[in-house]
Amino acid sequence: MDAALARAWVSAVAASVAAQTELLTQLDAAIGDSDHGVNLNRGFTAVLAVLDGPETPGEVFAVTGRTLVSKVGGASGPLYGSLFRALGKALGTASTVDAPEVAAGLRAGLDAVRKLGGAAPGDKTMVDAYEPAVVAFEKAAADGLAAAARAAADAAAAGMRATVDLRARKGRASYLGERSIGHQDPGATSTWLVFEALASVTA
Amino acid sequence: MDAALARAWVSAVAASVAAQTELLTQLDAAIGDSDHGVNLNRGFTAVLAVLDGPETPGEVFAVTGRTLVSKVGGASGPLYGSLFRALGKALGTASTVDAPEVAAGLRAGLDAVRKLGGAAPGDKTMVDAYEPAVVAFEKAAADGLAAAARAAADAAAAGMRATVDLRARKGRASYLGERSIGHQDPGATSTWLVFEALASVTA
Amino acid sequence: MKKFVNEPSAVVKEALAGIAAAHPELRVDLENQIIVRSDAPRRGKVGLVSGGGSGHEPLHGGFVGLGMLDAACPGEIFTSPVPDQILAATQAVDGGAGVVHVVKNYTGDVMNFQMAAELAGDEGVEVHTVLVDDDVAVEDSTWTAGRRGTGATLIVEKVAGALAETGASAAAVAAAGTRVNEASASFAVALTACTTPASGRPGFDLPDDEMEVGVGIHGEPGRRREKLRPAREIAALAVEAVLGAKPLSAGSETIVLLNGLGGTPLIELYLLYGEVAALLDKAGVRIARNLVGNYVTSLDMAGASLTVCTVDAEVLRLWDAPVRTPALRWGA
Amino acid sequence: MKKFVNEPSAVVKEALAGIAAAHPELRVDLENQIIVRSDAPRRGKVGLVSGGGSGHEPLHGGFVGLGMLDAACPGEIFTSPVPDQILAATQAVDGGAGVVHVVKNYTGDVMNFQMAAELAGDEGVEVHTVLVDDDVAVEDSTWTAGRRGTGATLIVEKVAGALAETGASAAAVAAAGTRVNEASASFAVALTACTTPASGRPGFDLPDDEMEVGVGIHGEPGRRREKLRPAREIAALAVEAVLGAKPLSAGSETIVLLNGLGGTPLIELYLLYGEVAALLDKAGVRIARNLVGNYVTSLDMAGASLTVCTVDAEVLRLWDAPVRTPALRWGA
Ligand SMILES: Nc1ncnc2c1ncn2[C@@H]1O[C@H](COP(=O)(O)OP(=O)(O)O)[C@@H](O)[C@H]1O
Ligand SMILES: Nc1ncnc2c1ncn2[C@@H]1O[C@H](COP(=O)(O)OP(=O)(O)O)[C@@H](O)[C@H]1O
Ligand SMILES: [Mg+2]
Ligand SMILES: [Mg+2]
Ligand SMILES: [Mg+2]
Ligand SMILES: [Mg+2]
Repeated sequence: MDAALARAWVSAVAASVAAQTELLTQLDAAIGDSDHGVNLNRGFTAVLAVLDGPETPGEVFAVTGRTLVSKVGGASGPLYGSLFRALGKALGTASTVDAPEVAAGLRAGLDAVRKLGGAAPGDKTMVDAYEPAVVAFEKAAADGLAAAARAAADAAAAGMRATVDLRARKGRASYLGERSIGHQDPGATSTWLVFEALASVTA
Repeated sequence: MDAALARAWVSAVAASVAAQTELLTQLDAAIGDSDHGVNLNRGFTAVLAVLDGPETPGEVFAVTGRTLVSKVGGASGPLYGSLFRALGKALGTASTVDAPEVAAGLRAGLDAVRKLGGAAPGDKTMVDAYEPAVVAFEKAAADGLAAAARAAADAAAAGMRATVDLRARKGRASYLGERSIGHQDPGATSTWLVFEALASVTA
Repeated sequence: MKKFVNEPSAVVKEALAGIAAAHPELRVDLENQIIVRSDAPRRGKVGLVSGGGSGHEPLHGGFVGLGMLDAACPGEIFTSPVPDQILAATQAVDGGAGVVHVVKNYTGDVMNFQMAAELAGDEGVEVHTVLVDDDVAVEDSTWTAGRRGTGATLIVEKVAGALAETGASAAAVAAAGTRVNEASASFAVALTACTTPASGRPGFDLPDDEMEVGVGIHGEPGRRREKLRPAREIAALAVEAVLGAKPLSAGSETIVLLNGLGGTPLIELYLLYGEVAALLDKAGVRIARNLVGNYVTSLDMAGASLTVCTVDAEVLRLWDAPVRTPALRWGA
Repeated sequence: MKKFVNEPSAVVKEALAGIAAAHPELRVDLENQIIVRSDAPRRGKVGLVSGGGSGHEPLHGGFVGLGMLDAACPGEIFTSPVPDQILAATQAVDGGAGVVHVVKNYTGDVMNFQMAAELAGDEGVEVHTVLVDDDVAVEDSTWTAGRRGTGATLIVEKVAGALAETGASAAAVAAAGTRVNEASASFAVALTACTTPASGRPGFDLPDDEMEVGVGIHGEPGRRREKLRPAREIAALAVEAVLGAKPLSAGSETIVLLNGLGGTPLIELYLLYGEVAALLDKAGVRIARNLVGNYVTSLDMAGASLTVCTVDAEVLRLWDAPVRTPALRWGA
C-alpha cells in the first residue's frame, strides 16, 4: 500500500459514509441519539479536504485521525480518530507498506480504541466489528492486501450482524438496558463500511 | 310560565349544553379557541347549583345571568349572562308570566347582547340565531308559550345554519377573515340549544 | 393528548397550586384564582393588574412582582377571567392611587374587564385601562374585532410596571402603557396547532410541509396557510409584516421580542432571532434591547412571534428599570 | 420536520449567530464555536467551562456570565464538542488560577474533554474536572456507561460558578461541584420523542396513550414504556425513583429543579411541580429553593425531569449568590 492507495481507501470510506449517512443515523436513532451518520459524514468530508498533503500511508492515516478528532466530536470522533492516528503512527514514514505491516497497524488501532473506550468484544460497539476484522486481516495477511481486506470486511460484517442480539454495555445504547437487544450497533456498522471500502479499493 | 317552568328550562339548557359540550368545542376549534362548550358547561353546571333559591321566573333568570357572568368568562359569559339578566329584569317579580311577556323579556335580552357585544345580524355570532328566534317568538306569542317556543327554536336553527356561509365580523372568528366562511358559529349553535330546550319543556 | 395533567377541567387551579408552591414570594389566592405581589397593596402606588385566559404562561402570572404587575388573574384555558376575579385582583392591589388594567384586545377580555372596572368603580376604586392590540396579522377594520393583543403585552406590562414603581399617577401609567402599545407591532407563525386539555386534540390539522401564517395565541388558524419555508424566509415574512404595518424611520431605536409559542425550543428561537436581527439591521432599525424566549405562549404550539416596539429614551429607561418576577428579572 | 431552521447542518452555527446578536454582553466566537464571558479571563479567578452537544438550550450557553460559567462550548446537536473547541474555551478563560471543566457523563463528552484537558495541560493550564452523573434511571453498573448527566448540571454550574467568583482555588471549585453532583438525583419522563434537524423525524414512535419512563436528554428511548398516566402518578413515579436511589434523611434541605424537556409548556410544569412539592413534603423533604422551567432540554421533546439536590447552608449560600446570565439571573 502506497500513499495513493491509502488516500483511495480513506476517500472510499468518505464516499461510503456519505452514501450511508441516513442508514447510520437511523440505526443510531433506535438505540442512541440519531447523529452517528451525520457525525462521521462531517468528519470524513473534512478529511477529504486535507488528503492531498500527506505523502506516505502513515501520514495519510495520521492526518485522517487528527481531522476526525477535531471535526467529529461525540464518541465516534475520538474513537475513529485514535484508530487512524494509531494506524498512521504504526506505519511510520515508509512510503509503501505490505499487508502484514497494515495488519500490525490495524492491531495498534484496535488497542487504541479499546484503551480509550474501555469496550471489550460483546459490549455491542464498533469493537465487535473491528476486532474480528483485525483478526481475519492478520490471518490472511500472508495472502496479500486484497485477500486480507476481503477477509476483514467479511469478518466485520459478521461481527456487525452479531451485535443485533447483544445487550449494550458501553456507549449510549447501554442506557436502554435490555431494550438495546434486537438493534444493530451503528458504530459496528460504520466499521464494516470502513473495511468494505478497503476491500473495494484493494480488489 | 312560573318559576318551576323557568327552572325546568334552564335545567334543560344545562343538560343540553352538557350533552353537546364536545360539539360546541369542536365548532369553536374550527374558527375559535376550542372552549365554547367547556365554557358554557362550566357556567350552566354552576347555575344548576343555585336554581333552588329563586321563587319567580324573573329571579330564576336573574340568578342564571349573574352566575353565568361570574363563572363562564370569555365572550359568551358576559353575553349570555347579560341576556339572562336582562330577561330576568324585564320579567320583574311576577310569579307567572305569559308568552307576550316572555317575548318582551327575550327582546330585552337581545338588546342587551347587541349593546354589549356590538354585533349586528350577519356578523356570524349568536345574534344570528337569537335575533330571528326572538322575532319568531314575538310573532307566535299570541298562540301561547309552546307554539312560540317551537317557532323560536326553528328560527334559531335556521339562523344557526345560515351562519355557515357568513364571514365573521365579530369575535375570534373574525381574525380568520375569509377562512371563517364554511363553518357554523358555535355561539349561534348554543343559542339554538337554548331555544330547543325551551321548546321541549313547554311542549 | 400527551400532557402532564390530571382532570382537564382542573388544570388551571392545579397549575396555580404549583405556582404557589414554587413562588412563596407571591401571594396566590386559590379561591379567587389570582396571583398577587406579597407587598400589595402599597399605599399611594398605582396597582397594575393584568389577566386573560390561561395557556399563555409565563404571561401573566410570571410577570407579577417588583417593577411589573401587582396582580394577575388567569382565566380558564384561553378563556378570559370573570369579573369577580378581576375585581378581587383590583381590590387586592388598590393602594388608594387607582388601578390600571392591562387588557389584551379580545371580545371576552374587553367585556369582562369592563364589567370588573364598573364593579370596582362602584367600590370607589378608580380604574384606567390599557388596551393592547399589536398583532398586525389582523386588519383593524369593521370586518374584525380589531387587532389582537399578543407579544407587546409583555413590553406594556414591563414599562407600565416600572413607571408605577416610581409613584406616577394612574393616568400617567395608563398613558405610558398605551404609548408602548401604539409603538408596537407583532406577527406570528405557527408550525403546529396546539391542543387544549379540554378538547384533547390539535385545534387544526396542518400537513407536515405547511405552516399557518398570521396566527394569534389561542390556537386558532392563521390568516393563511403556506408551504413551510426556511427560517430566513419566515423571518423575512415576519419582519415585512411588522415594518409594513408600522413603518419605522431609519435609525429608530427598538425593543425586539422574539417569542416562542410554547413548543418551540430555544435553539430555534435563537436561530430565528439571528435572521430577524440581520434583516432589521439591513432595514436601518436599531435594536436597543431584545428578549428571546417563550414568554407569550399558546400552550404547546410550535411557532414564534416577532414584536418590534419603537422606543424613546424614557421607555428604554423604564424597560431597564429593576424587575423581579418569576419570568423576568434584572437589576434587582 | 417542523422547525425554524435553514440547512440542518448549519443549525448550531446559525443559532450561535443568534445568541451573539441577542447577547452583546457575551463574546461569541463563531470560528471556535464558543461562548465566553466578556470579562474573561480574569486574573486569579478560576475559569469555569462546560459544554456538550447542542439541543439542550439554555444549557450551557445560557449559563455563561457573572456567577456561573466563564465559557461554554456547544457541539453539534447531541454531539459532544471536539477537543479543539474545548481547548479554545479553556484558554479563553484561563486567568492563571486553573480551569474547571463541568462534564456530563457521556462517553463522547468524557473522551473529548479528557483530550482537551491533556492538550491544555501541555499548554500549562491546570484543568480539574467535575463529572456529572445524576440520572438515576440508569444503573451505575458494569452493564452501562454509568449514570447520565442531566438536570443536576445546572445546580453544579451555579454553585461552582458562585464559588469561583469568590476567588476559591480550582481544586475547591471542582470539589464543590462534585459534592453537588453526589448530592443530586434526577429522573425524567417523556411524552413524545424529539426530532433532530439532521434526521428530520422523531427518534422513536410512541403511541398516543404511552410514555417513555426514565429517558435521558438525547432523544433516546427510556428504560421502559408505560401507559400514559395522570400528572400526580407521574410525579409519584419520579419522586419515588429519586428518593429511592438517594434516600434523604427526614428534614433534609433541598434544591428542587422541575425541568421541562423543551416541548412542554410552563403551565404543565407548574402543575407537575405542585404534585412533586406535595409528595416531597409528605416524605419530610424540605424544599429550600426551587426552579421550574425549561432549562436542560432535549430539543422539542415533551417531557419533564425532576432533580433533587440535598444542600447544606454553604451550598444554599452559593446558590443564592448573584448570577447574571441569559437564562438564570438574580441578585445582580
Ligand atoms: N466505549 C466505547 N468503545 C467503543 N465504541 C464505542 C464506545 N461508546 C460508543 N461506541 C461506538 O460509538 C457509536 C456511536 O457513535 P456516535 O453516535 O457518533 O457518538 P455518540 O454516542 O456520542 O452520539 C456506537 O454505536 C458504538 O459503536
Ligand atoms: N361581539 C359579539 N357579539 C355577540 N356574540 C359574540 C360576540 N363575540 C363572540 N360572540 C359569540 O361568542 C361565541 C364564542 O364564545 P366562547 O368561545 O365561549 O368565547 P371566546 O370567543 O372568548 O372563546 C362566538 O361563537 C359568537 O357566537
Ligand atoms: Mg450518536
Ligand atoms: Mg371560544
Ligand atoms: Mg376563549
Ligand atoms: Mg451524539
